[in-house]
Amino acid sequence: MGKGKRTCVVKSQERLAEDVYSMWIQAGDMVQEAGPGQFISVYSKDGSRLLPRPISICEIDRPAGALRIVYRTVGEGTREFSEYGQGESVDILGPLGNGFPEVSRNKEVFLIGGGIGIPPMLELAKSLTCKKSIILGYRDTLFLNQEFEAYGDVYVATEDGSAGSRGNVLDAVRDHGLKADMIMACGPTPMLKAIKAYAEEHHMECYLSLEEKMACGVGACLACVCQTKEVDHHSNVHNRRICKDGPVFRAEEVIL
Amino acid sequence: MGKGKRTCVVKSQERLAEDVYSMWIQAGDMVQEAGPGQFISVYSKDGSRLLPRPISICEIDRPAGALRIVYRTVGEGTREFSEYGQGESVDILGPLGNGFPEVSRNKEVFLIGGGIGIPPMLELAKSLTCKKSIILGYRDTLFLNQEFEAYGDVYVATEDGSAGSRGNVLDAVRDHGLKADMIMACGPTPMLKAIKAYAEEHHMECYLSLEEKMACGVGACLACVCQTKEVDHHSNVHNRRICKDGPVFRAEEVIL
Amino acid sequence: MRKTSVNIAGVELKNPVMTASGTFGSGQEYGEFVDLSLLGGVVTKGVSNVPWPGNPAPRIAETYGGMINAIGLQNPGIDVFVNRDIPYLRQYDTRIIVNVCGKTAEDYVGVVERLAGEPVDLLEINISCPNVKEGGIAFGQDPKAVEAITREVKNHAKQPVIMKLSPNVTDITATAKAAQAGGADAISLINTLTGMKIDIHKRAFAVANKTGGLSGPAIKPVAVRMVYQVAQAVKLPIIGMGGIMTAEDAIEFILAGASAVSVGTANFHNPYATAEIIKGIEEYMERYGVQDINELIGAVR
Amino acid sequence: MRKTSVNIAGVELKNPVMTASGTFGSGQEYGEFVDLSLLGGVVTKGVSNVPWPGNPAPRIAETYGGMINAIGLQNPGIDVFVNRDIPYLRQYDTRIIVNVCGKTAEDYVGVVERLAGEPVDLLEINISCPNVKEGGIAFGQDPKAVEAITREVKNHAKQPVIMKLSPNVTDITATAKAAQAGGADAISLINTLTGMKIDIHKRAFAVANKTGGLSGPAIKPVAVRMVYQVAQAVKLPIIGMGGIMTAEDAIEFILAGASAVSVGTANFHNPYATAEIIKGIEEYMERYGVQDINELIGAVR
Repeated sequence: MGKGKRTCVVKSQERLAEDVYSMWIQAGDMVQEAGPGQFISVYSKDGSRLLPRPISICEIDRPAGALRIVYRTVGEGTREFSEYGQGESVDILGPLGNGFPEVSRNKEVFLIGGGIGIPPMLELAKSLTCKKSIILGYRDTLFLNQEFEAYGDVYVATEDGSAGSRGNVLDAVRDHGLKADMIMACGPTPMLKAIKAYAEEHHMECYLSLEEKMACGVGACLACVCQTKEVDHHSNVHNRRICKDGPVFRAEEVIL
Repeated sequence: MGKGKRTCVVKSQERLAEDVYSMWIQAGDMVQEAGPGQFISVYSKDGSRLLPRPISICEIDRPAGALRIVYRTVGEGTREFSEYGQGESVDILGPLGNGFPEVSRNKEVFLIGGGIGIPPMLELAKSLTCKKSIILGYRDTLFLNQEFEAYGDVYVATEDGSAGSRGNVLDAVRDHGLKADMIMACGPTPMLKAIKAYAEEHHMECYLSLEEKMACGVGACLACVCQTKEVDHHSNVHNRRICKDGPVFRAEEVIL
Repeated sequence: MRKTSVNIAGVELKNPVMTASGTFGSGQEYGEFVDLSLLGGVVTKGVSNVPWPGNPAPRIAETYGGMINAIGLQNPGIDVFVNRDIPYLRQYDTRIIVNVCGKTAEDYVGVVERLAGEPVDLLEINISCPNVKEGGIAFGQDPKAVEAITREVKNHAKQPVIMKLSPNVTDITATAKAAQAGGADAISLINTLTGMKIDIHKRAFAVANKTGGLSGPAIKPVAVRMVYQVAQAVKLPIIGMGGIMTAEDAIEFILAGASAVSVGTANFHNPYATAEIIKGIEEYMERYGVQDINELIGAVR
Repeated sequence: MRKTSVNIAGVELKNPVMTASGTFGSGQEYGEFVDLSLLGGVVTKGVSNVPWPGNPAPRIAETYGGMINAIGLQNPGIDVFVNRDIPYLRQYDTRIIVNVCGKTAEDYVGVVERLAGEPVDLLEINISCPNVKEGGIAFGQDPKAVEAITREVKNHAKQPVIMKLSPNVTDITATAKAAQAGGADAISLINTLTGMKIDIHKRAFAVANKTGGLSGPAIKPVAVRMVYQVAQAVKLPIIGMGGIMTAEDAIEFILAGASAVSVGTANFHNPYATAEIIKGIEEYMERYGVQDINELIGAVR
């Protein structure tokens, strides 16, 4: 039972922005199975918080058996995680879900991340060998953007215009006249909605990583569904489980 | 507000027996007010456990601003405390309650402790200058008994007879033909009941430290009451608050 | 200056934070930790016409994220209360809300009449205590009984009357409407949920009364739901309670429809809870630019 | 060899530990973590006569020591269930308990009749889901409706029938007695308590359905109390549930009167919870020299 819940150890923790933290976890053999776009469930040590927090995998270091998560402190659970120092134990389950597909070398791809949807794009950027334009959208404070530069051309958009294009990621695409065959994106739903429309308009293949509140993280509880265009094979209704069938879906199969 | 809830630091922790632990806490100025028979409320760090654990004060080191608790791990809360190492923070409230009275030098006193009622008798033994016979009752494994030897003659009883008198503390009193003017005791209710009867029979002044499940620890919630012979001044009924009016009571005023 | 004061049945509280009956005595004990003049009001431990001894111990047990209690409304009776506790509370600049309990309608009326000439701001009628055999919850689970006892109390009360409702009902709006029909000036909810804990090692009930009232953050979602439902069903001001530990919790109740809140079990965990909640509410108003707390009451529908 | 098997309406379970409907799918997902053959039984996600899409997301929210859910009984319908999920579960040496939901009596009957020829051990009739507009809890809060639906289902069921009761009632013994009067073979309780959570920063309901069902250890004292009350009121075997996280919790329900238990929310916190609880029950029996688990059922009165 390779992907069981296990107690791991924090290798390092670093604050990247006001409320964004980066944690490397010594996670053992489970990292061998992990791929870009997958996530792990992280469990609180406090008994008042029972549900795991699903956090996307930002980087995988297979030789070292380590993985990195970059997450925002949005509540008490993630705040607890942010206080873990080196050597602290951390309970995780994963890797979970289906990540981004592989892409042939001759394609050109937009990798688009918005806000706390940026981290999973880093491992994806590392793993893809094709030509990549990396577009990152922020409210104001930048994080991780410099780390992307090793893997492709990086374009930034900020809502307040304090860095890069003023506006959203698609404003950056337009500002720079970028072109590609394919889009892979993760971020807030309004951004994904706009990207889905953009991809349709430009007849581009498009993969979106979705997010929803989860309970089990393994496909049993049916909490984290998204609406689908067709009746799903498993659910027999118009929805799919983000944790198990996703979080990455083909844009045309989901209704946002 | 001298006796507020405060975050202190664990100076040291030691296991004394299978499920009995000794913790020294760096508690600051509050120890100056503390006396034998008083207790502190110790709070869990886990949100699923909201009520403080009342734990009697075993020793007070006023020059160092430290106090010692010796406690049994009876549930998850005390188990959590037992895992605190040196330097760990610990939230406490106290000193709480009314402890044992002072005794004039010319009296002879029995200090009787049973089980986890033994620890508070140590600070009492240290503080009393009169002649003391110290009688300690255990189920089987001894703890703290050697530490008492500096402060008086120590007599032990064990239920299984593995050390000292076989039976209870009063069996030890009889075995050794001990005599005194006065009794001060802490331990399980059946023991206190027997001591109360013994004191009446021998016309001895007697103080008992009682225990009951507490919520607030400060006298507000009326959870930890004991029955009293007379109508109590505060409650206007036949009971008193162990946390606030006790935990030490004159034996003749309470009904066990 | 942001406005934090709220109005309950014509009585202005300087802020919406009160204490929950039975967790705060008459204020003396927690007065050592919190300046009572900071509070919107102090709701006293339930008081009856004669002294009540309460239930045998153990009276409480901790549960996951909460506790059960079966104190049984121990109290010194109205005479001691009037002579000792009211003068104590009068020293502070806070509203005095007296929680009234009884076994019969006459009991309630007796206490209410005795308080008519006293400097008491509001009366909270406890018809929902799960831990006494007669009166208490028996009055609080049947809408007809709620209406009747409310009317009876209102006929004799000089101060505005808050009816405290039990959550141990199929339809909380039915008892809330009954209280309104009986002439209540306000509603407070929720009292505790009836619960039980068994000690598996002793194979015995954890509280001597077998059952007790479950309180604490564990039950907050039930309380918020009921406050919301009642806010949609009646026009009376609501005092919300049930597991409020933090300012965030208090604001949740206010957004659901409560004009004021009571803090109970939190005091046991943190004797400064009430003062910290008051401060936290002000910080929330600051952060979100809320000029008047009344804008928040029932703002989520 | 200590005896851990229990009997529910003539069906022997190898141990008293089952899964709680809706938390365990039909076993496929948790089968990756736990050998399903270890379990006393698998209670499936509720299944209806036709596919149900469920409620909009967000469908869940964490609460203090628990969670609220408003999945809305999404399920693929009885045909897919019979063709896919039953064959999957048949691979394991465990009892199959199918949870049945519906909007009308005819819906329930349709599912029950479709299951008559299937290798299913027990039927659990869900008349207590708080998250669907019709059916569900509407059937479960009125004793007369409980009796009628029980009788109707019993008239068509081939397998023994467990009626799953709602805790959102004034008197749980009334609905339990009604189920007994209608011919139920067993009772399971409690379903979730109706709860609500408001996000104070977004000023919006945390689940799209506004209200949801509160589960988890937060509600355990309510569940234990109701199991105890029902055990005193009816002669039917009881399947207890509501916040069971550990073997200690399971034993508490058994001592209160449950012949078996269901583990729900705990699976989300610990996918191995069911197996660990089974092991822990055996350890408790060992420690206290209990030869037969049936000695523990209802042992605290």
